Amino acid sequence: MPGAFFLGFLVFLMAVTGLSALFARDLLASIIMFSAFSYFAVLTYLTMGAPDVAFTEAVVGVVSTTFFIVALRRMKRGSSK
Amino acid sequence: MTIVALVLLFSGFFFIVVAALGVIRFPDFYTRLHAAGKGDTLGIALFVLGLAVYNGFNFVSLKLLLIVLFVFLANPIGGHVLSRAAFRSGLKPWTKKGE
Amino acid sequence: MRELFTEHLIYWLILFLFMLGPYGMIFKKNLVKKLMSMNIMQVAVILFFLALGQKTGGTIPINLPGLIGAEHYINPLPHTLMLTAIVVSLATLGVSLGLLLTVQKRYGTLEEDELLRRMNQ
Amino acid sequence: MITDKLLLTFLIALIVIIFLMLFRVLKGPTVFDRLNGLGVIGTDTIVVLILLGFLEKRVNMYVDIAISYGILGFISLVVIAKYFEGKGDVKP
Amino acid sequence: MKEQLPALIVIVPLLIALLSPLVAYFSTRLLRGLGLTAAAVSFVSAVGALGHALTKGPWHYYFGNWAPPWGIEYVIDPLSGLMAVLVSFLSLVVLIYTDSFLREEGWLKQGIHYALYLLLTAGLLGMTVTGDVFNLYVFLEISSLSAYGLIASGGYKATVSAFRYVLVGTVGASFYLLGVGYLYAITGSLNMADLTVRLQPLLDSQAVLIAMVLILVGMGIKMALFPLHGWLPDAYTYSPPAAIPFIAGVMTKVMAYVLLRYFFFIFGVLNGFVPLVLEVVGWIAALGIILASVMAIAQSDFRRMLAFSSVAQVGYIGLGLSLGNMFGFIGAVFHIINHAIMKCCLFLVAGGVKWKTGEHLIEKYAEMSRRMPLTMGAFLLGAFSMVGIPPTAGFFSKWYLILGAIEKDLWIYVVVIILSSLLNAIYFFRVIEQAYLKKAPVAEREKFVEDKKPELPATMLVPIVVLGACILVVGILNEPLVSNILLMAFPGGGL
Amino acid sequence: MKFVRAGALLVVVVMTVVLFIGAGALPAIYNPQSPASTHVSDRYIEKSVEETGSLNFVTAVLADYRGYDTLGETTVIFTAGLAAVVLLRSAQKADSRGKKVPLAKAGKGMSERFGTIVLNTAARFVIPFVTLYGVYVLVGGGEGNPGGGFQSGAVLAIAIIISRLVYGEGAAFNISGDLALILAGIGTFIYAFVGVLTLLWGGNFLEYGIAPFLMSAAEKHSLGISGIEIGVTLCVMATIIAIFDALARKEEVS
Repeated sequence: MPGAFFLGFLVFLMAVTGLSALFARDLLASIIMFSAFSYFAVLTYLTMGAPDVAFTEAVVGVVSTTFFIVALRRMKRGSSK
Repeated sequence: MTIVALVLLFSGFFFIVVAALGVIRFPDFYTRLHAAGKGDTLGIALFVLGLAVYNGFNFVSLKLLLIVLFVFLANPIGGHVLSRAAFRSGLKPWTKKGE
Repeated sequence: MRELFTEHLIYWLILFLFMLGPYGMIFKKNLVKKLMSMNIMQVAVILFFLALGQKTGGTIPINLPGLIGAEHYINPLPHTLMLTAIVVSLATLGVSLGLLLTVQKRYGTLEEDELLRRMNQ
Repeated sequence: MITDKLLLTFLIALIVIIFLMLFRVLKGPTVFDRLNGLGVIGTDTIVVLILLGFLEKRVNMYVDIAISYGILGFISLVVIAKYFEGKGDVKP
Repeated sequence: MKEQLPALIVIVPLLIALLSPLVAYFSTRLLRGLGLTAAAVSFVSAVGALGHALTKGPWHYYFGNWAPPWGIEYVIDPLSGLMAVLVSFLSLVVLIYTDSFLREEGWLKQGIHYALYLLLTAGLLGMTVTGDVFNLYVFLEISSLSAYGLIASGGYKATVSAFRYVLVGTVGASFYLLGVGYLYAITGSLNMADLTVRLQPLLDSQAVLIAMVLILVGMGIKMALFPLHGWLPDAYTYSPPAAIPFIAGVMTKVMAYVLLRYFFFIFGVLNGFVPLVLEVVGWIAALGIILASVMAIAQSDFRRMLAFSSVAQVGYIGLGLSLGNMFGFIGAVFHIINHAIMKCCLFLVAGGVKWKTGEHLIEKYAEMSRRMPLTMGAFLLGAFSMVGIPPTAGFFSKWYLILGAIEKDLWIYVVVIILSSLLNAIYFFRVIEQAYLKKAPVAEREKFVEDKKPELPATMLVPIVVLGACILVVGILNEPLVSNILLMAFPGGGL
Repeated sequence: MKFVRAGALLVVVVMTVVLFIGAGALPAIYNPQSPASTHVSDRYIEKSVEETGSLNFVTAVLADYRGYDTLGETTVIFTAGLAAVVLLRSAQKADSRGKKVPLAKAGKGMSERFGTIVLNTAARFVIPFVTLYGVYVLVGGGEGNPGGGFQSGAVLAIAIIISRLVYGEGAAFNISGDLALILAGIGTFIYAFVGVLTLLWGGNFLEYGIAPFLMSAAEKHSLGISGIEIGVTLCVMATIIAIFDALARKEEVS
C-alpha cells in the first residue's frame, strides 16, 4: 500500500526533525526545526485524511512558533545539549 | 489548454528544482537566499498557475490564483526581511578568496 | 511477521515519537527544550488517534454528493477529539511560555541545574 | 494528457526536494540558512498540498490549507526578523 | 428546570467564570456575590441530584439530547453524586475564605482569580459527573490549567514549581489520553457504560493491560501516587494561600475518584489483568505511605509537611483501590471524603496563621493556641483525624481499610496502616506541642497579648470552624453515611 | 546522580518496549473492520447531514453531537489566556522578599515599531487579505469545507499579530491585552449562552432542535452551530492576542 509507505516516511521525517530540535545547541535553530516538525505534522495529518485537523495544526503551528520566538526574545539563545 | 498547463507545470517544476539545487549548493547565505527567493517564487507561481489552468475556470482556480498572488507578495518580502536581519546582525557576504 | 511489520510499523514510529516526550523532559536540561518535547508528545498522541481512524477505501469525512454509506468515509470521531487535543496543546504552550518568561525574569536562567542553584541561594 | 501518474511523479519529486531542503535546515550553518530552507519547505509544501488535493479529487478542501500556509511562511519570517532587530548576534 | 439539575452543577460556575473579568471591570463586589451564588447553586443542585440518585436510581443526562454512545452523557449515581456534593461544598467554603486575601488587589487580579477558581471548580465537578472518557479529559485539562494559573500566581518560586507541574501534568494527561486511545481502538466507544459492556470479552487482551497501565500512570501522576509525586510538595508549598486549600483538598481526590471509577466500574476488579495491576498498586502505595510519612517528619515548613502527608494519604486511597473488595472500596471512598475535608481544613488553618502572623514555619507556632483558639481547635480536630483517633472521621476510613486487608489476609497492609498512623502522630504532635505546650519568646508574647483584634476576620473564621465541625460530624455520622450512600455506590448495589 | 539518570533511561526504554509490544495487540491500521470504524462512527457519517444539516461530518460531531466537549475546549483556551495574563502581571508583586528583578538584556523589544518601508507597505496589503480570509474560513466552514470557529479565530488573531509586529504597540488595528481577555470571556459566554437558551426553551443543554423557530430540524441545528462558531472565533482570537500581548509586552523597568 503506497499510502502506508508515504505515511511512514512522513512520520519518520517528523521523528528526525523532532530529534534534531531536541539536540540543537541554539534555541532559535531548535525552534526553526520545531516549526519544520509542525509542517510535516500537517502533511501527515493530510495524508491520514484529516483536513480539519491539518488546518488547525497549520494555524496552531504559526501561532506557537510566534509565541516561542516572542518569548525567546527575552531569554538566552544558547542551550546545553 | 492542456498543452499550456503542461508547459506551465514543467517550467515551474524546472525552476523549483533549480532553486533547490541552488539552496543546497551555493556557498553562503546570501547566494542561497538569492536562489530561494527568485527561483522558488517563480517556480511555485508557474506550477500553481499550471494547476489552475488544468483545473479549469471555477472557484478553486480563483483560490489558486490567490495563492500565486500571495506567494508573489510574501516570498520576496520574506527574503528582504531575512537578508536585512542577517546583514544587520553582522553576517558578512561571501567573496572569492584573495579579493 | 511481515504483516506485523507493515500493519504496525506506523504505530511503532508514532509511539517512538511519543516516548521522545518523556525522554526529553527527563534528560534535556533546558526548560524550553522540555517544553518542546512536551509538545512533540502531544503531537504523537494526535497521530496515534488519527491512525486509529484509518480505513482502506475511505475518503475525507466531508460529504460528497452521491457517495453514501459509512464504508466510504474515514471515521470522523478521532478528528474531532484531536481538534480538541491540539487546542489543549496550544493552551498549555501559552501558559508554560508565560511561566518560563517569569522564571527567566527572576532567576535569569533557564538551565535546570543553574536554576536550582539560584533558587536555593 | 495530465494524468494522476504525472501528478504523482511531481508529488514524489517535490517530497524529495523537501527532504533535501531538510538537510539545509538541519545543517545550518547559520540560523538564516535554516530559515531560508524552512521558507523553501513552506512554499514547496503549498504545492504538495494542492497536488495531494488533486490526487484525492478534493482540491477545494486542500486549497484553504495551502493559503494558510502562505500566511504561515510570511509571518514566521517576519517574527524572526523582528527577533533580530537590535539584537545583533548571529551565533548564540 | 428540575430535570436539568445535572447540567446546572457544572454550567453555573462555568458561566460565572466566563463573565468574571467583565464583571470585575465594573464591580468587584458584584463579582464576589455572583461567585458565591454560583458555588451555592452548584452545591444545591449537586445535593438535589444526589438525592434523586439515592431514591430513584442513577440519573442519566444527555447533552444535546443525543443518546450515548453518540453524545455525551452525565451520570449521577451515588458515588459521583457524593463526590459532586463534596467538591461543590468545599468550593463554596473556600470561596468564602478567599475573600480576605483578595480585597486589596486590582480588578484584573480579582477577576482572574475568581475566574480561575470557578473554572477549577467546574472542571473538577465535570470530571466527577461525566460519563464519557474523553469529556473527562477535557475537564481534566480545564482543571489542570486553572490550577497551574492559581499556583503560579504565588510568587517566583511558585512559578518554577508550577512549570514543573505543567510538564509533569501534561505527561499525565497525555498518558491518560493514550490509554483512552487504546481503549477506543479495541472497543470503538468512548462512553463509560458502553465501554464496560464492550470490554467484557476483551479483558484478556494485551491492549487492555497497556491501556490500564497508561491510565494508571497518567492519573497516578495527577493524584501524586508515590513514585510519581515529585511535583506536589513544591507546588503546595509555594502557591498562594487563597487557592491552595481547595487545590490540595480536592484535586488529587478527584483524580483518585477517576481511578476508582475506572477500576471498579469499567474494568471490574476481578477480571483479566486487573488483579495483577492492583497488586502492584497496593505494594507501591504501601511503600509510599511509609516513605512519605517519614519525609513529612523531616519538614520544618507547616505547608510542606502537609504536602508530604498528602502524598501519604493518597497512598491510603491507592491501598483501598488495590484491595479490590467492598471494604477496600468503602475505605477508599470514605478516605477521599475525609481527607478532602481535613486537608482543606488544615490548609485553611495554615492560611489563617499566615494571615495573622505571616509565618509558615512550625517553630513559630509557639503558643498559637492562646492567640487563635478557634483556629487551633479546628487544627486539633484535623490532626486527630489525620492520626485516626476514634470520634473523628479519619479513624473510620482506616478501620474499613484494615477490615478489607484482613478479609484478603494481607496483614502487612494492616501493619503499614498502623505504623503510618504512628508516624502521623509524630509529625502532628510536633505542631501540637508548639501550639499548646511551648511558651513563646517574651518579646513576641507582649505583642500579641496587647492585640485586642479578633483572631481572624469572620469570613475566614467561619469556614475553618465549619470544616472542623464537619470532621467531627462525618466521623460521628459514619454509620448512616456508609450504609445509605457508600454501600449503594459499590458496583452491584451493595449487599 | 549517574544512577538516577541510568534508572530514568531504563524506565523510558522499558516503557517504549512495553508500548511497542502493546501496539501489536491493536487492530491493524487501515482495517475497515476495526471496532473504531464500525461501532459509533457509522451514525455520524450516515445521519449527520439530515440530523444536523452540516456537510462536514467533523463539524457536525464537533459542534453538535459532542458539542459539550467543544465548550470545554473553548474554556480551556480561555483558561490558558487567564493563566498567562495573571502570571506575567502579578508574579513580581507577589514575591514577598521584594528583591530587585534582573531585567533581560536591553534592546528594542518585540513591542516596538519595526521600520522598513517594504514591510510597512506590504503589511498594508497583507493584513486586510488575512482578515478577509479569516472571515471566509468562518463562513465557509459549515459548507463542506474544512475550517470553522477555531481556525478562523486563529487566522484573525494572526492578522492582528502581524499588525502588532510591524506597526508596534501603537498599531491602529490592535486589541489591548485586558480588553482581549474580557472579549475571550464574552466569546465563550456566547457559546455557553446558546446552551442556556436551549435550557430555557425546555430542552437539554445544547439541544438546538428545541428552538421555537419555524424551521426544519436541520436548519435549527445549523443555526445553532453557526451561533457557537461565532463564540469560538471570538474566544480564540481574543485569547491568542491576550497571550501574545502578555508575552510581547514591553519589559517594565522597575
